[in-house]
Amino acid sequence: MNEISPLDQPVMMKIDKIVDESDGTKSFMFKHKLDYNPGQFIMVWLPGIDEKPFAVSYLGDDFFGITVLERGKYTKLLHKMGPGDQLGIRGPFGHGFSFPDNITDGKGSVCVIGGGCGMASVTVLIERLQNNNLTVLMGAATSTSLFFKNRYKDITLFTDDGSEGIKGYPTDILEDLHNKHRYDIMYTCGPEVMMSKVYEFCKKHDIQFEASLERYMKCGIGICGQCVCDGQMVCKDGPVFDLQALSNMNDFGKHSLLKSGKRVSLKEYADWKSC
Amino acid sequence: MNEISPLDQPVMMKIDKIVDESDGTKSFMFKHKLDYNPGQFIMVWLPGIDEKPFAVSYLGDDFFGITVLERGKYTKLLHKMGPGDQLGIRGPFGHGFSFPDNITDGKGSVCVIGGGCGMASVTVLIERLQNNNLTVLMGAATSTSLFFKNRYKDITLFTDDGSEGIKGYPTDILEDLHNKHRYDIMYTCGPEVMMSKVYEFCKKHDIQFEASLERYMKCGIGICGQCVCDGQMVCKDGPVFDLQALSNMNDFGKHSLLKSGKRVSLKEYADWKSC
Amino acid sequence: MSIPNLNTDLCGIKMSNPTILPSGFLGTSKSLLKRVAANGVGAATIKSVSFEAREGHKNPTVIPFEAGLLNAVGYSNPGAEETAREFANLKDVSIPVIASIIGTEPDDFVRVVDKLSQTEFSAIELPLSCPHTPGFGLLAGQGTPESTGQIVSAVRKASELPIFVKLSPNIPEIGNLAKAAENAGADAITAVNTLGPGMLINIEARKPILSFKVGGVSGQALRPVATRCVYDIYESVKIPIIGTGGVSTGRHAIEMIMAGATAVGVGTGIYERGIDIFRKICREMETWMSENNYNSVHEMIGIAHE
Amino acid sequence: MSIPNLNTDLCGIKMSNPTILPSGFLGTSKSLLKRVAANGVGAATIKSVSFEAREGHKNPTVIPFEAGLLNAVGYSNPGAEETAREFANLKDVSIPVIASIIGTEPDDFVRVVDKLSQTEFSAIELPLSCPHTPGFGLLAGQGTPESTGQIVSAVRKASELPIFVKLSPNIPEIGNLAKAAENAGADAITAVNTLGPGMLINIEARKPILSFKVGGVSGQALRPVATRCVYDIYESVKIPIIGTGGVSTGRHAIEMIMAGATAVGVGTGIYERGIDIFRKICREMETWMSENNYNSVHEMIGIAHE
Ligand SMILES: Cc1cc2nc3c(=O)[nH]c(=O)nc-3n(C[C@H](O)[C@H](O)[C@H](O)COP(=O)(O)OP(=O)(O)OC[C@H]3O[C@@H](n4cnc5c(N)ncnc54)[C@H](O)[C@@H]3O)c2cc1C
Ligand SMILES: Cc1cc2nc3c(=O)[nH]c(=O)nc-3n(C[C@H](O)[C@H](O)[C@H](O)COP(=O)(O)OP(=O)(O)OC[C@H]3O[C@@H](n4cnc5c(N)ncnc54)[C@H](O)[C@@H]3O)c2cc1C
Ligand SMILES: Cc1cc2nc3c(=O)[nH]c(=O)nc-3n(C[C@H](O)[C@H](O)[C@H](O)COP(=O)(O)O)c2cc1C
Ligand SMILES: Cc1cc2nc3c(=O)[nH]c(=O)nc-3n(C[C@H](O)[C@H](O)[C@H](O)COP(=O)(O)O)c2cc1C
Ligand code: FES
Ligand code: FES
Repeated sequence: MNEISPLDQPVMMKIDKIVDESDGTKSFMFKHKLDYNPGQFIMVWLPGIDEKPFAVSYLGDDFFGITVLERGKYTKLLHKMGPGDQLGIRGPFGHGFSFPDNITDGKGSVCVIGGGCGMASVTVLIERLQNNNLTVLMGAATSTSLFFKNRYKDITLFTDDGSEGIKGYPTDILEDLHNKHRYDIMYTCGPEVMMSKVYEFCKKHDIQFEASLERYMKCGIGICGQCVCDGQMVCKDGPVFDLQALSNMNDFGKHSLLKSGKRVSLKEYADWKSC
Repeated sequence: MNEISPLDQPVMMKIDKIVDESDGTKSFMFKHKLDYNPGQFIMVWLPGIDEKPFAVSYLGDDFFGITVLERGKYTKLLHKMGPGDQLGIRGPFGHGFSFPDNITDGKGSVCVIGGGCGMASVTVLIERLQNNNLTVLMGAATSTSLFFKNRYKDITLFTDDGSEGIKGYPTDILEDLHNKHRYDIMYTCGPEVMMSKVYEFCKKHDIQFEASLERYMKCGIGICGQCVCDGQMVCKDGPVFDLQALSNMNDFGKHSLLKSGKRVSLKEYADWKSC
Repeated sequence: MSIPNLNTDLCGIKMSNPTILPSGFLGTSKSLLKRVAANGVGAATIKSVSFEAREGHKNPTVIPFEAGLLNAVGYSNPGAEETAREFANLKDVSIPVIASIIGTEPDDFVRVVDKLSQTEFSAIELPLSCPHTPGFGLLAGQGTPESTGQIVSAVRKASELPIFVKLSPNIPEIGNLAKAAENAGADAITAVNTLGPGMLINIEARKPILSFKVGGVSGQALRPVATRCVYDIYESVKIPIIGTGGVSTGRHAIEMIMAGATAVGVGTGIYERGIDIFRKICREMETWMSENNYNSVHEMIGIAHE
Repeated sequence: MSIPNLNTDLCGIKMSNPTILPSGFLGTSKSLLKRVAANGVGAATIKSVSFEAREGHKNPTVIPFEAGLLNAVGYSNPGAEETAREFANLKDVSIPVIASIIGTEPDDFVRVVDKLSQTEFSAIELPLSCPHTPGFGLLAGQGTPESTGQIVSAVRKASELPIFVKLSPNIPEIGNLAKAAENAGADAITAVNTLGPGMLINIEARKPILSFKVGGVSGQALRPVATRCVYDIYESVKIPIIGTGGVSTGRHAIEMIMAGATAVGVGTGIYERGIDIFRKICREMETWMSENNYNSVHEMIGIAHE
């Protein structure tokens, strides 16, 4: 009889440590090995409450962590958990970032742009890119919502209100940076308006591009259709898509499905409380 | 999901050729590879009729065959099949003959004794033993029921009525043969009275011994208990047992279970029609 | 040897092969229907739609286990109006598309049918058999011959499309139920919905994993029961059967067809073998059929009864 | 850390651990009961016995499939008298042994009970739930609350031994049925018998593989449904439950216990992991329990309901 892979079903893991990353953002660390590629996600189960997707933001040989922004009911309850409490983890799922040959070689020039808690989805990626000529940009609404700012020496920070770093969006200075660094590829995760801008920029300058999308998910294994974005299952075909794939996705930057399956604008999607 | 091994369920195989071996005994040949150890058995399904265990009596890289004595309803129907007809095969099952080191080396002295259609269970074994000092004895009721007599150059034949070969039982001359060949091991398959005699002989002379038992079978996979012989499942723990195992089996040579599970004498068992 | 013909005629609906995407798998958007069509499916069913939008149960809603999937999605759907919008201009999708319609009262079904009247669905499926959503299917008593008859009659009056009635494998006398559906005017039987319900418990959490606690069993675990249901229904009714439950290979599909199915649903198989499972199954069927001298699917329907 | 205690008390029957050999597995002779006892089982059930001997169905009677076994053995057994002889002096077997008794009428059960009156069985199990033997179980309507009540009452009068009633997973309102058994005097519920029935067809032979065509499903395929049945029954009755269906690891056993089982049947698991599966499951339970700070089986019973 077939042995089910233990992580097809949630495996309860003790929270080893909790780190406050910023106002409303905490990281939860687990002393467990996880076979994870940057860009993939795991499903995190709060027994009796709900289960949601998260990127892995810390990864070592025998530990990993997730970084969670408190937003609605589910993340509020998650933020109430303490060390020793258990969460159910299944995954990782999906298809992460890919690496062109010159990036694997360490010879390429790369720009990584994280927006808001999308920054959590690119940290393991950033660590993999240390041998390349690397630019890291991070944007947030305001100073107190920036996090991981001390994790990387060369990180350029942006806030919408100018309370820290450069006032404005990371996308404002791409032209200048590209003139200087001649990027081979740009990777991004964050609000889809931001990612759309990077996409347009890369398309115009013929730069390779990969973005990690966020959609409401149910099965996480590519069968229910909840996370659809123009014929692609974000949970299985994504969450990372390249420029070519995104150019066929009309809903990218525009629409997402609510839990009922109703397709709405990203604005309406963001205002909806899922739990 | 688990792939079921194709031979856990019956696989329909075309009869390639049919060989008349003797009065009432035919071999059915299949052009199929079979991963088989001497002493194991396969279950042969006649769709809509019944399914019964048989030893493999011919084995090549890309073919195998079984040899069947016509006895009751099932074997009568089997004997009516022609080339091109299909039979359902599952298996092989069970635990076959084992080989002490000096036999594997080809340095040992071996005696193989087949009685009646039990001869079919030891042919593949005999072929494996060609490098050893080998004696093959075969007994049958009468000349016309002997088979495989031309298959091996050195075979000593016995008939109960003396119509061919030596009159009497193969067990009659074991003493003389052993004095000459100093056997390391004796293998046997045939009527259980005959096998019991060989067992007693080997016990007395401290010779290794293995016998292949026959019991009515249902599941063939060691769960239903139909083929029990003193706590051993003949289908799974056997059908081959060694001297040590047999010495703990009081039913050996004495009792067997009818299809209902009733434990009866081997005589009553032999008179019963199972199908 | 000529390539066998997989063309299938299901109640007058022309399909290039007998595989069907069952309701609840990927049928949330027209874009996904196109994607499964490109992967070789013969026809597709949309996610079941009720008159009002439903969020369904909380996550976890779908969990794999050793022998298939356990799910309690809870009929999430955007409601009839939104569904009519999403699935407008179905001609863009190159395959026949089946609307799956749910309700708690016969009238509810009719209201959904009315809302979808301007669409180009090829048939209507009525799943009267969900084992895990309060107010629907088995939990609303829709799995009795009387209730099935009433709902089918009501929808029969409201629509000219072929009506498929989807039955539960939990019903012992499934032949009688199929007969009741046929008598009330159903054009085909979809056999079967998920089994059970079942439960998986995480022993460290000491809790059922699904948020609804119990869910329907699909996949390999369901296959022998689904095949037997198809076999029984084939002996009870004359209308065609869509055999659904655990099919993931060409052999499984042929097994369903020999039991009596005209078409074959493939859902959980997508998880096992990927979205191109439809093409894989068709290839496997073609290979087997030509090795075994069958020219068409039609020749194999129900031949295990002979 | 001290080794957790697996001792189990089932209706006053003392078991060294909660695993039970269910009826139909290896329970054909005293010699095999000794063998399973030597492999660590807590208690064992004999193959179901009717008053008269029965040959059962023709072969094939048991066939593996991807998710378990399909069987239609058809209650072969040597009859009550022969059974009393085979299982005389049960003290030789170091574990409690349960007699499984079948019949078509309440009287038949009583006649078997009478024949076994001189034996040392620890309990009587009544499987009113076989899905594939004409004249018995579901095919004889024994799975209704009324019929279950009648049979249990009749046996209750004839014997002082604890009575276990074995139920079918096919019955939607399994809690009600368990309640009917409890009211009639049953001491425990065995949940469950095999599911379905199901069918496997060999497509080259164009025929169902089992000679009886259909058979009951056991093993992994059954497990989530069996766990849910135990969960439901636990909420309906006060008597203990023997959780049976697809258990093949210590985790599975603990899952059943948390759902509400006091003891756990392990049948098809023997095919998957060998006859020493009982010892393996006990070791796995001990390891898990000590890692998770449970000292006894008792502490875990039903805790998934909290
Ligand atoms: C592949 C993937 C990876 C993810 N990785 C992470 C991660 O690493 N860290 C993390 O914190 N979250 C991540 N998410 C999002 C996460 O799964 C939850 O959707 C999110 O935490 C919502 O929490 P909630 O249920 O408490 O809020 P909800 O109840 O769903 O929403 C409450 C409010 O929060 C706001 N909100 C909800 N979602 C978003 C959004 N995406 N952007 C902006 N505002 C929003 C809205 O104002 C909404 O009304 C990821 C999602 C996906 C699909
Ligand atoms: C492990 C194993 C290997 C086997 N290998 C072979 C094999 O290679 N070739 C083969 O022909 N058979 C073999 N058998 C026996 C075979 O499985 C059938 O039991 C046998 O062919 C009976 O055929 P039937 O059903 O037609 O007869 P039944 O209807 O069962 O019996 C009809 C009559 O045949 C006689 N009879 C039945 N069984 C025996 C017996 N064992 N010895 C003597 N007389 C008997 C009895 O007089 C009986 O009344 C094997 C059995 C086992 C368990
Ligand atoms: C996640 C999931 C969601 C489902 N949703 C529906 C549904 O909305 N309507 C319906 O009729 N059946 C639904 N089903 C049942 C399937 O359509 C199908 O009958 C069942 O899964 C058996 O087929 P399979 O084994 O090929 O998956 C769902 C099944 C699953 C696994
Ligand atoms: C080959 C076989 C024979 C069985 N015979 C009986 C029987 O005689 N009486 C009975 O009550 N249950 C019988 N059963 C059902 C089992 O006792 C058990 O309830 C079922 O197999 C589920 O448990 P499992 O998944 O651990 O095997 C049989 C099951 C199998 C597979
Ligand atoms: S969440 Fe189900 S398909 Fe992606
Ligand atoms: S035939 Fe079933 S145990 Fe041997």
